[in-house]
Amino acid sequence: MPWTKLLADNAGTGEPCSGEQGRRLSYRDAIREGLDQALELDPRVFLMGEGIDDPGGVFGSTLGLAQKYGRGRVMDTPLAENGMTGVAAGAAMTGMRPVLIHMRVDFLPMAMDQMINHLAKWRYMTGGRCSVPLTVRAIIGRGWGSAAQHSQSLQSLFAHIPGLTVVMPATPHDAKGMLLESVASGEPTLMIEHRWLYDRMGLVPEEPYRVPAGIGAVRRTGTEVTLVGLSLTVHDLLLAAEQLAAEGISAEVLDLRSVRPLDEALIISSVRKTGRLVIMDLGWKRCGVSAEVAAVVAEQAFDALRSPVRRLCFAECPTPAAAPLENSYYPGVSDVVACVKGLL
Amino acid sequence: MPWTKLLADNAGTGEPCSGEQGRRLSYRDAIREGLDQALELDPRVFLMGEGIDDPGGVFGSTLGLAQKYGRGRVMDTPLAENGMTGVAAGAAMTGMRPVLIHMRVDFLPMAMDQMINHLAKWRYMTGGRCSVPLTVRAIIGRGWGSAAQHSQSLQSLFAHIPGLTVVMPATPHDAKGMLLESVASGEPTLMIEHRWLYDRMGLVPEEPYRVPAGIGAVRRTGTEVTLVGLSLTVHDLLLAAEQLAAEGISAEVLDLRSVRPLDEALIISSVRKTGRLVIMDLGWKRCGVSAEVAAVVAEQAFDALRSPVRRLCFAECPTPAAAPLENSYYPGVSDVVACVKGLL
Amino acid sequence: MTPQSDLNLETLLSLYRTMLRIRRFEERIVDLYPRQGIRTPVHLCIGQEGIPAGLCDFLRREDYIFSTHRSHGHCIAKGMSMRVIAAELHGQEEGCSRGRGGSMHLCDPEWGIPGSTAIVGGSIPLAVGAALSARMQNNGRIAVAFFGDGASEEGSFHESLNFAALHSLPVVFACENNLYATSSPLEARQPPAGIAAKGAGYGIPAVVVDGNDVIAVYHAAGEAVARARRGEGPTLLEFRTWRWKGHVGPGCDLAAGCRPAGEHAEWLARCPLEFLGSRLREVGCGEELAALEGIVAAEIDDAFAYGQGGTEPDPAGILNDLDGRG
Amino acid sequence: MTPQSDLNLETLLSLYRTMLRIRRFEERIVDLYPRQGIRTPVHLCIGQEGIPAGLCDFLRREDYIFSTHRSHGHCIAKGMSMRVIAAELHGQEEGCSRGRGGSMHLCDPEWGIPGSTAIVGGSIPLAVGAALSARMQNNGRIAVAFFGDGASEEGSFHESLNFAALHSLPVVFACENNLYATSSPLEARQPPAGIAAKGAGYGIPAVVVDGNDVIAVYHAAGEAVARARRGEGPTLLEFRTWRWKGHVGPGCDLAAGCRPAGEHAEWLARCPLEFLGSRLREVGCGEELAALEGIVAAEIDDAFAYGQGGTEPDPAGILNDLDGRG
Ligand SMILES: Cc1ncc(C[n+]2csc(CCOP(=O)(O)OP(=O)(O)O)c2C)c(N)n1
Ligand SMILES: Cc1ncc(C[n+]2csc(CCOP(=O)(O)OP(=O)(O)O)c2C)c(N)n1
Ligand SMILES: [Mg+2]
Ligand SMILES: [Mg+2]
Repeated sequence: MPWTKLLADNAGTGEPCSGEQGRRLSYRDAIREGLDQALELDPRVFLMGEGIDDPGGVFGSTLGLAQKYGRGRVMDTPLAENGMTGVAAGAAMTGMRPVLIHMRVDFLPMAMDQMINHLAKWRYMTGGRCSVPLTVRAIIGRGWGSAAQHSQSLQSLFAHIPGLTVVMPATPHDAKGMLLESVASGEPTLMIEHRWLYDRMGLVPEEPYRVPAGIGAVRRTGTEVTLVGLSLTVHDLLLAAEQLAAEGISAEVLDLRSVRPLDEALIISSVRKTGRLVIMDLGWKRCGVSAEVAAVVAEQAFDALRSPVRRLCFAECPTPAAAPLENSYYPGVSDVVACVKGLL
Repeated sequence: MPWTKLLADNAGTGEPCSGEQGRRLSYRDAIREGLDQALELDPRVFLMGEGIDDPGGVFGSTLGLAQKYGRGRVMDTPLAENGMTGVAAGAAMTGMRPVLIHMRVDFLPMAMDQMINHLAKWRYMTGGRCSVPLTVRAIIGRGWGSAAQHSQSLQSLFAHIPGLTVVMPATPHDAKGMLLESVASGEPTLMIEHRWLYDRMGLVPEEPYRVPAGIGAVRRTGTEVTLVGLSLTVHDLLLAAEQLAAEGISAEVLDLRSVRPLDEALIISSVRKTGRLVIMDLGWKRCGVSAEVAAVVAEQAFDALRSPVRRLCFAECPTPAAAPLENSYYPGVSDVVACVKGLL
Repeated sequence: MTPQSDLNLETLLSLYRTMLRIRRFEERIVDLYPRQGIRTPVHLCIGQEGIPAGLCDFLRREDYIFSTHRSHGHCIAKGMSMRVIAAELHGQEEGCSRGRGGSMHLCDPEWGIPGSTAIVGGSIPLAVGAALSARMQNNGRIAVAFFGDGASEEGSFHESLNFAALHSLPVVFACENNLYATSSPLEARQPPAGIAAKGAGYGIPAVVVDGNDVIAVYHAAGEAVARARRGEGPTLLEFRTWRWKGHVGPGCDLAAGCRPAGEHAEWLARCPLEFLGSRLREVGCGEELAALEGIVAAEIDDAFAYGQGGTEPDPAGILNDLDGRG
Repeated sequence: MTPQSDLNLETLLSLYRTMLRIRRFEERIVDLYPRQGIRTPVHLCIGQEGIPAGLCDFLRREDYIFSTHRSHGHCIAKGMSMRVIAAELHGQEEGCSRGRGGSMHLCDPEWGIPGSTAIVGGSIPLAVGAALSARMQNNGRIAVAFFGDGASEEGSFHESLNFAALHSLPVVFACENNLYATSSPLEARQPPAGIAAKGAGYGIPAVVVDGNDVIAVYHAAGEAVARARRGEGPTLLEFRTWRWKGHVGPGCDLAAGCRPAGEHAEWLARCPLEFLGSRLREVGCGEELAALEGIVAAEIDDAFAYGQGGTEPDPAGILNDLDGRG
């Protein structure tokens, strides 16, 4: 198998926002390079998705691949999210390694039956005899009045489901490494990317590498408060940590990287050190990732807490369209700073 | 409107497992009576669902209604969960009050697009101009090797979504009152019932009444630990509390009743009193209702905690079929007792 | 008047006027968009105006339509105020959904528009449900589902046709087949059988109609609506058409290589307004048309002045309208 | 031999034997069920054996089938060991999914059975995916989706037909139309057009076949499989049949009033085994049939002895097999 020779990149842990080697690449190009290398390395890999071969190329992340590998391996699909997920799963069960691409996370509810009832359960239901090496990519949109049905961020729904792996890279380095890991691991994996990260640059090794699921990263070390984020919010937290540092407050920033499996140990060890926890999720609060992180701490480090846990999440309503509403819908850097100061 | 004269039953709070007045009725019959009265009271109400007019009558909960109201108002449907949810929603938007019935929660992922992207958001997206007074009933199955796709309990997925109301009655009294509240409130509501509660008896008032969403109930008062449950687990917790009492440990048992909205105040006031929290959910742990309850406490009462929060949930895997695996999949009364003793 | 039509002049002028209102409304969006006062994605239907114009002419105010991401034309044709649409595009409290919905969720329940959905395929079962509701309330209303060729690939299309046929519901399935879903051509997504061909599988009468010929649309729609009103059940109409602008936004996607230039030219030559306009001019209605331009321009000016002059929503009210409780 | 068939005796006896194995296997379940050793819901296909028998005869071991909640017949016909099925029904480690799946998720990847799903409609796109996979790997395999009439109402059916037709995939859509979904009759769920009528909407050849006539099944299946192997694309087969037992469990649902008694009698008279058996006896194969009874009875004894004698799964391993990470 072409994947065994790729070493898992445990050096990823503890690194700063990008890897320490490689070229500067955008998040978008890191994903594209990952797809390109997966297609190159493994004839079982193919890509499917609505319009993935069009001139937009899924916000640029699939550009040129149809030309390079042909439309037999980089395949446009009908608009039929549940059916296409089933098709991809059927192919995955029978020897292929598809990557199914959705332009927005909002379309995943259409595919929930296949995601939850089939992909996630198949390996277990067959006693381990038939796995589903399917990678699903989906992108979170935001802003410009995209409103209720085009700016959701539904990782928590999937993180609830045993049998799925759910990763949310914050950096170009992780985007490529997690994509390759998803394909290589053979586990059904949902990789959720944020559109606002696509232009972000970072160091990305040229050769293929894997960033294992379930290992978070310390993006900044600190002693007085633990700030937990993922995907886009990691960057807000880093900015907040900088501002706090300027005011003499030392914040540690964790990047969960994957929400299922979840790196409980990393969270616990940080909170045991700092005694304070602020979680900034991309999404709603109730029964979300932020709840899970808080719960893990309440279970394993309640005695270390020196102040209440705080969660910064979307307002508990659908995304409104108008700009002033939209602005107040999303928590920002200043909310983090204010929140931390309120705890100290 | 026929519903305004029905008073909300706030007396429900703090009551024991059944209401204090009325006849003894099974949970099944309480639901059937609620449906019957809704159909009787309001010509806009109709029922839809796969096989709801058949001799089984959705485990007995719709028996006789097709005969009484005709198949025009108690309507069998094709097997098309997403489409039928859309149809019910369209009818609800245009003057009707449908109740859509699913034999198992496991089929809801098929309907997720309409549930999450349409029902939950429509009122907000239209600036409050068009609401969706749709009630969805779904039943949790369990046991007898029903396995991965026929014994899920997916309340946490829906509890995450703003715009939906999600209720899970534990008693015949609540089953009828919450059903009527769902229909009367005009809010899109998911009522999740547990099959194992169907034979359970309790006092149910004969006249129609409403149990408002978002108000939990203290099912047993105690001082040393707060046990939080919902639906079937409330009864396990009550048994556990009894055993604990026999050993001199005083446990308070809360019934959440609704998971969205969530009665945060009730949880907090109990934990402030007892200093200990054990949550027994029906479902998985990660990003589930149990996480949310723990998080609420970590936010609002961390300082009251005298021991770690504990969660008793399904094993983090799909439901296995074989009996010995199934038995260990579900936490039980003895797990609660052991867990509480471990905290004291 | 023309051989193709036995319609009277009044009807033809009314159809033209509807198309013109849609066209000029969207052209105004194109003009204004770069100023960034409209901060919401716009999906324009320029080139497709014949379909809403021809179909909605048969609808009563209380009949229902359910629309999609590409909804301006449907809503204008149904009679909704251009003022509240413009206000919504500008994210104002005066907008149809008070700035909550933006461009993709236009609604006006008082004009039979419970709402629009940007989830492809979502509008179809909702319209079927409205038809069921009308039948149950025996109020004589009918419902129209607008959707695109892409939507006909979604499972909801099949589920909706099945249920509507089963119960002979008063619904018209109006598929605007503009040959693309975003930039994916029809033939990359469907076998050649065609969308109308699906009808027979459910016993639903179905026809392919030239969507750029508003008179053809009018005739086909008239029959479908009449069937629905007579209680004879659903009809599936596949309108062939083409959008002139890109999938989203005010620009054309030609330069980006999204669609072939030849195709573009061919469809521009088949402008639905020009199609009817040239015939109207032939029969001497040139002055009426010119007058209409003026009237419509004034309406559009008024609508956008209203839309731009509205009130910004107050962030403090962000949680309002989530449910009826709060 | 008979006018209806140009098949040789060997084939006919083999078809009969497959049906007999299914029938006797399920009858044994009926016998054993009250003892509660089988602690998982069973959906029996007694009365429908002609379909899996006739269809799977054309499949190679490496071809794929995807089945449903009602999967025993499909799996036995495909060649899967009755021993491991019996063991799975008894929740044993020796079962095909080591007791994890129970009755509704039978699988045997080594026999071309990646698994079965109890979500109605779920099997259809999975089979299309397997066909796509076979095409991409150019390994000559084909895939069969088994599903019921109820499943044909789900959106996944439409989405799957569309994609399979678009890419001319080597897949056979085998709809076992037993006229009911649980206790809902077909006419309460679908307009009269019929399931096979859906094929034309995608350009997919479709036929209605008497599912209780195994020879008719055989001929129709042979053609569909051959088309798929020749790379000519999918075929939709609508098999008309009827299940004798209740939707789930070992009993009959007649007493409960789930289906009319007259219908029951009519279909009992059309037993697929008897249909072929009587013809075989006519041509003098009585002794072969009697011998087959003995052989099959021994196989069933052996299978259930194996199934009952297996190992209980250890609860300590409950989390195993969730993923490959261990
Ligand atoms: C379920 C779903 N899938 C994908 C999308 C993204 N999307 C928005 S519009 C569109 C194309 C729709 O094509 P069609 O139905 O033909 O309508 P048109 O835009 O051509 O009017 C797509 C793919 C979506 N909004 N919803
Ligand atoms: C998506 C979904 N909806 C409902 C059910 C419940 N259910 C199980 S089998 C069945 C009937 C299926 O009918 P059909 O497809 O005709 O197959 P048959 O049982 O007749 O073989 C139903 C409704 C389910 N398992 N999955
Ligand atoms: Mg289109
Ligand atoms: Mg059936």
